Amino acid sequence: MKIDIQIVSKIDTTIAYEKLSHPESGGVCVFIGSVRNVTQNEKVEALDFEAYEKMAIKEMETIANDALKKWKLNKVIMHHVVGKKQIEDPVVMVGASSAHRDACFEACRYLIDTLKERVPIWKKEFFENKTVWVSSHP
Amino acid sequence: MKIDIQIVSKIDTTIAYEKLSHPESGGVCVFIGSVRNVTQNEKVEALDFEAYEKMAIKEMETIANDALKKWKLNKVIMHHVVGKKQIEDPVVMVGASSAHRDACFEACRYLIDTLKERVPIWKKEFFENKTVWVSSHP
Amino acid sequence: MNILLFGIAKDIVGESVLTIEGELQPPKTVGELKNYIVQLHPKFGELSSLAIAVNSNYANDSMKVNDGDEIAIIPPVSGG
Amino acid sequence: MNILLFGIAKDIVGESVLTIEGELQPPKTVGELKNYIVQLHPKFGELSSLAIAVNSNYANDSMKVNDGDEIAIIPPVSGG
Repeated sequence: MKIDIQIVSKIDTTIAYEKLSHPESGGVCVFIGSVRNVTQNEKVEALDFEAYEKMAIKEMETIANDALKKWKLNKVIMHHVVGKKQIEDPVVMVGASSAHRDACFEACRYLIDTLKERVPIWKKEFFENKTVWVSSHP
Repeated sequence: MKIDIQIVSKIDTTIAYEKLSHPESGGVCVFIGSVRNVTQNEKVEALDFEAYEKMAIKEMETIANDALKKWKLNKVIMHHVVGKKQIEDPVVMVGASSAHRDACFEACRYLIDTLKERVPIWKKEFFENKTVWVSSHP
Repeated sequence: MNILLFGIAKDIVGESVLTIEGELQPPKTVGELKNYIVQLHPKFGELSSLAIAVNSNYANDSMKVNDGDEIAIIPPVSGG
Repeated sequence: MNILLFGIAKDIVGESVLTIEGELQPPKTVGELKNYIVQLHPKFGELSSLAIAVNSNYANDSMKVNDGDEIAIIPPVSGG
């Protein structure tokens, strides 16, 4: 299978290369998004991710297939977490492998940018005294 | 330490995230180069890498420090192999982590592009009936 | 008609499913459904965007909604 | 003066170190050293590029070379 899409409770970053390696690939590019301890100058304590799983999987499949049409790729992965995550926890891992590095870099960037635009997953930020659903309000 | 530079006999791709993760980083970008089974339509059987190790480390340190000046990065890694490598073996792993993803993507691309231009490491390709030092001749 | 709710939509309604029943004129398109939802819960009108998924695909306002469809409110996404 | 050899440079010379000794006029700069090397082994003139490192830094042609320096021939690199 060229495409590996998963919604998981914990991302295993150690398997990225194993999932993306391919005898015809000279380059693998991986992006991992993680929980950082601050947003807009406020201290973040944790994040909680909720997904409309059926649709999220379908949207990620569409994005991965679009990437396969745009670039010559041998493998694509898109993994996203659900549930509560602490600082430094990985929350999303996307990647692509290709013969030459231009394609895997460009595709990897496309995967994460488009995931953030379209995939029905919602992130709640926990601050000291409040919680916020990210991007909900203008 | 912000920078992790290594010349190794075997690249451990499973440690990329552990090396790059940082509480102030929301994004990690990693590039892994690997041995592919063909180059310019000829079947490759293996690669052998030789390094001028002392200078290679110094050049990689310069490249990593230049990246730290160009982008706001929390961590940088550059690992390169020496020795004989088979198809699908990882041969180079570079990566960066940053608060936002633009910086880590751009820095990661810079690290691998500049490594390939400047770092004194040489790759011999093994074909069925010959060996070639890559890029030696016009 | 049951409508799945996620993220802030669940907080606004206070439930994980919004049920529409017994209406004289139930919404027949995605556009009508959006109007209905905003009238029922004006806070939906304050969001950065409001999308509807029909059978787990993004749907435009002119799309018909039928009783057997799986319908979901998609507030602004923020994955990654 | 000992010059470290790597990659194809080692194959051209047939050794991993090139020793220059007993010359009436030993090369005093990187530029002179390059000329000396190409005259000794014309195959160096056929490479895509030829660089010299002095004390493990790339050196330009005008740089002086001294007896205690660590000098290396850097044929076209191909890491990654």
